[in-house]
Amino acid sequence: MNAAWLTVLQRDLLQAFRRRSDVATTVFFFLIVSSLFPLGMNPESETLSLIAPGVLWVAALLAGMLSLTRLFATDFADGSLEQMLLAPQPLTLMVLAKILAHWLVCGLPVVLLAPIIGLQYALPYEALQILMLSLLLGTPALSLIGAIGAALTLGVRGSGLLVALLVLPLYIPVLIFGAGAVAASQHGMSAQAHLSLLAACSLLALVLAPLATAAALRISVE
Amino acid sequence: MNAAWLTVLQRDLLQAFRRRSDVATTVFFFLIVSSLFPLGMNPESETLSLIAPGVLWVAALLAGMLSLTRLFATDFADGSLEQMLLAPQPLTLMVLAKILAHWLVCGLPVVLLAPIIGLQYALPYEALQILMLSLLLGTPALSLIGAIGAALTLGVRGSGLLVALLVLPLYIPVLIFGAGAVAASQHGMSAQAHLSLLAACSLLALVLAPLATAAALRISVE
Amino acid sequence: MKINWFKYSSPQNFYPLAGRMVPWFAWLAALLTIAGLYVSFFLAPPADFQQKEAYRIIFVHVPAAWMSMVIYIVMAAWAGIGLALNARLSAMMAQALAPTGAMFTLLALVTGSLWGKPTWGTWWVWDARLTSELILLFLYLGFIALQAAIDDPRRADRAGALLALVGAVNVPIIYFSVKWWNTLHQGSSISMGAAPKMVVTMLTGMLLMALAFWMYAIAVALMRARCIILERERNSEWVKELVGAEICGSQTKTGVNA
Amino acid sequence: MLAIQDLSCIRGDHLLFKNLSFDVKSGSLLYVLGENGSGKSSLLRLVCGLLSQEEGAVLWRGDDIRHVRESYQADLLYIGHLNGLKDDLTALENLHMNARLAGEDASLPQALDALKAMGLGRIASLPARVLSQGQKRRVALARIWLTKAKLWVLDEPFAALDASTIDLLAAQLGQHLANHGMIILTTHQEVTILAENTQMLRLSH
Amino acid sequence: MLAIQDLSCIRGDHLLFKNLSFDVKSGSLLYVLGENGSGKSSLLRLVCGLLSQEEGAVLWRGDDIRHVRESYQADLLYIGHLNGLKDDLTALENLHMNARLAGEDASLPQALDALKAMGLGRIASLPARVLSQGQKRRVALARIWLTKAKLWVLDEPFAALDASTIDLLAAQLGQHLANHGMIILTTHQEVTILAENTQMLRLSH
Ligand code: HEM
Ligand SMILES: Nc1ncnc2c1ncn2[C@@H]1O[C@H](COP(=O)(O)OP(=O)(O)OP(=O)(O)O)[C@@H](O)[C@H]1O
Ligand SMILES: Nc1ncnc2c1ncn2[C@@H]1O[C@H](COP(=O)(O)OP(=O)(O)OP(=O)(O)O)[C@@H](O)[C@H]1O
Ligand SMILES: [Mg+2]
Ligand SMILES: [Mg+2]
Repeated sequence: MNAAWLTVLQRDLLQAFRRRSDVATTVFFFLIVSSLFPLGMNPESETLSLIAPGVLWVAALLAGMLSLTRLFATDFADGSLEQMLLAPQPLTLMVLAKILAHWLVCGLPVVLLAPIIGLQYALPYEALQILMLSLLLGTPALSLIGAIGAALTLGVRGSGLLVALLVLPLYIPVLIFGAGAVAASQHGMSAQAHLSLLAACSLLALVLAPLATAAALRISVE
Repeated sequence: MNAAWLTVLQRDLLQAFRRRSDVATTVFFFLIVSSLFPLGMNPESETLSLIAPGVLWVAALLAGMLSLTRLFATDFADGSLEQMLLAPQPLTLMVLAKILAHWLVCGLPVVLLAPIIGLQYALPYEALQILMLSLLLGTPALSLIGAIGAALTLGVRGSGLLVALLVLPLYIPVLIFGAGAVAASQHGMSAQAHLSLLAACSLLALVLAPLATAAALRISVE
Repeated sequence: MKINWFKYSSPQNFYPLAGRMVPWFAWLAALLTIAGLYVSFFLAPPADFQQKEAYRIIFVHVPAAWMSMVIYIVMAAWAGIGLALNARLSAMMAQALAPTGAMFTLLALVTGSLWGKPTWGTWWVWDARLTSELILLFLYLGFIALQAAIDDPRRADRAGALLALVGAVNVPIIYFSVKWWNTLHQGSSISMGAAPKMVVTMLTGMLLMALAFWMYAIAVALMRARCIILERERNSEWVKELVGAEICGSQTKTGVNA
Repeated sequence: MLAIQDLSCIRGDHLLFKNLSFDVKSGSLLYVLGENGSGKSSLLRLVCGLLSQEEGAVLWRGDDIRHVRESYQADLLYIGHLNGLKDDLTALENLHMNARLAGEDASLPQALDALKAMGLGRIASLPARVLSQGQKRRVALARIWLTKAKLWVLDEPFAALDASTIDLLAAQLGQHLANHGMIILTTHQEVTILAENTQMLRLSH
Repeated sequence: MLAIQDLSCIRGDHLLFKNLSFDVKSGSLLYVLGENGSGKSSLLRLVCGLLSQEEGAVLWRGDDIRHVRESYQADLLYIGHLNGLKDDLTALENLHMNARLAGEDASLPQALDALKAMGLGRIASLPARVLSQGQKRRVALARIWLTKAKLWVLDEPFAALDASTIDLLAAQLGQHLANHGMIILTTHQEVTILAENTQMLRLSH
């Protein structure tokens, strides 16, 4: 029971709970970005449902990134990161725990909320299902990849935007497969292929990202 | 010449200059975000120019916001904020200087770059002009409103939720008028009304935001 | 003859060696460019109906696009070696290559756009190759921005190397995802069987230009590496001696002609 | 000149002190002593007007400081637990900007002299990020060499400093008192400062 | 047990120390002394493996610490300049989580006892954000009551503490040494710690 990664998970969730605003900001951001488009244009339901997959996926991606930039920043500033590096247990596991906490706090709400927004865009029932499923499979990859960027830019000048610059290009496959899945199901095709690719991306990220992140963290505290 | 607000402006600009990459990063961030949307959908030029106003405005908002949330956070953490509060000169002016510096570093480059991205979205010439004008009028409001939020979230727990609820929705009018102006000019209508409203938003924010921000800062250092 | 390669893995020994190599590569680059331009402008078959002379842009565009990808791989390889073996010089090479890579990527994008206007009627379309080339540019810029943002050189090296490696894993994924996403771009024009007669001169032109770009990239990277070495080692004895000698105006044996 | 009248301070639901009254006159030094958490820093922040009191008033030349904020702050130098340095600016720039922010007319060479007086000549052009704990503190304290303020409020100025710097600082504080300045400070270390008039205020839970 | 061999450290383009060698044996205390910026903190971070050295090696029971990282870290307690507290968690939660993160089997009541031993019983359930400077430091140091580590590396543990807490801490450090522990610490204050074997290492620019 005394696993360091469990402690990390517990601590981050407790903090998020104490600080509720983080969750709220992510969710709000997602809502604002995705509801802006119908406001900004001539809202015909055909055009709307045409752009829906792209808009919803990009909104989810940006919402996650907004909070991701600070994933390790406070730990770094207050010295907790040093303590994590000195814990006699694998750093990769602790990193994974932090990413999991981030996903639970920022990714999951978006997954759950997406169908409601999807309704605004007149998405049919199946497409809504696929939307949720694709987000469920894809958002973990976003958190995982983002963690690498967050770790690399720790303590670096102007880190917020730099993370975005490093990470967004790497997000593109996830975005393409995710939005592709929804678009396929909208056109009555099978989303199977896209979803498998999405899952593959997440799995690959799950294997590699914690390692890369841990290495980056060691570099950053020097 | 020894005005505290000038010193604040100079200091913030110097900091930004030291991080040279900051300005460049804002610009590239804006570029990347606006390239993400086409990747999520079927990128035919008609659909693209339809969503262009929304996309470009959201990208601008985001580029501003990513850096804005931390406008006072480092000052607070390192004690500079206390020193600003104790300077024998009006706090509102210093706050305004900080906001101005932020806008110069993060807002202005976006305004200047927007037309290039607009080209990628196949926007016609007039729409490009209006896009730039609307961003020029609107981004100061984003910085000003965001500053209130940034000040309120400092250190105080729980209020963060409130900020998310109060400040983010204040962005919505700016976005609607901004994107609306571009959309209007795309459809051959006059963007006049939208632009005036946008300017009004900015003016109102210019008058009220520094006062509100200064008050919020005094509360948060207690 | 036996060469002690490890001798050259120290910046101090590499610096003069690079200095001697730069002119060779620079001359080669110049000669090959002249040859390549000659072939492409005078020997290559005249314009096809549609594209007029604009098609000759291919002789810059395609080699630039190739180089943009090759350089990323080389850069990631240097970075990886630097990270694994803690070799300073490898990291410096990676750093020296990045701007050249970004430059070729930009060149491919710009020439492509210039070409797109007469052929497709627009500067830009959201197609797979174009998009992945754009993303490649972002990857380069991210690498450069990260290194610029960190001022401890050792840390910058290692952080940059990690990023380059992560990017290298992602480049193929990005390439294929974008490819499946949408395809509008020209197919492979260099297939073995097709119209060999016409292809041969064009191919020579392109290959000559590609070789010229290679030489240019090597020459510039070596020059940049020399600057980086000087800056990094500015406090070491040998650099002080070298710079001192330069200031005195006495020709050093190594021939510092930067 | 500075008069504290019946001051009370409550943090959360904890009463730190009540009905505290004292005066600080020209040329006098006030030590605020007490255990960790007894409310020393809170008192200092109250005196500066950074915190607002539950009851009572802080008077500067007879006026409530909340009414004469700007003129009071022109006479005040506060250095708290935090150093107020920007990571990306050099030590020199930090000092110069902080002094100017506080309304001093310090020029860059003057700031450099102040740094040298603090023994920081060598690191003047290093970014604050790379400085050691004590060096950072010294950059923050170098403002003392540049200020024209009468009232200095210093929260543990000696923490993190090495012995020789402490002596240097103590001498400078003595100098200020000899010039009819006023100092309020907290410290957990024993440091001798020459003053014609030394008061002690001991807070306790 | 701990052996430092020929260690050199360069920060930026500044050589802090070169060819530094020393041993720390069971039951012995090593003071690292020196002016501000002489490289004490850097040395401590090198010993912990947080910084990587230019040259030389740090050996723990004969093995390079980079090769036996996990087992070394299980034997190590490092408390640096930073306290490692989360503003939103209570003092008790902070202590408990930090101890568990470091691999201790501390239960919540044990953590509370440790806080009480540090004289922090009253503020155990306050969020770290509102604590005073010294109280924060004491929460961080309370880990000493919970740890089973052999080697303690403490960077200015006495800064910001009041006199009675310093005595308390010094006694606990003496206790650890009596139990064959090892301590490396830096300080600018004069504090007496009972040890059968005390070494001094003075760094200078
Ligand atoms: C901004 C616009 C463009 C970009 C970024 C771009 C990018 C690229 C890239 C990356 C390649 C190398 C592909 C490979 O070797 O696998 C390439 C090759 C090529 N491009 Fe473009 N291109 C652009 C516009 C155009 C246009 C307008 C044309 C002509 C109509 C064109 C014709 C070609 C041809 C013929 C090749 C050689 C194909 C091959 O060797 O396989 N490109 N381009
Ligand atoms: N919200 C709160 N609820 C209860 N107590 C609080 C609250 N906020 C602050 N306190 C208490 O108020 C006191 C503030 O102390 P202050 O920082 O003034 O102490 P100090 O004398 O400067 O101590 P140190 O020597 O450690 O710097 C602490 O004891 C703290 O626990
Ligand atoms: N990039 C750099 N360039 C030049 N000098 C540097 C750089 N980074 C760190 N330094 C120097 O290295 C030293 C680091 O000192 P360190 O923090 O180890 O000192 P310390 O002995 O702990 O001091 P203190 O007593 O103030 O805590 C400082 O003198 C600092 O100026
Ligand atoms: Mg205090
Ligand atoms: Mg130190």
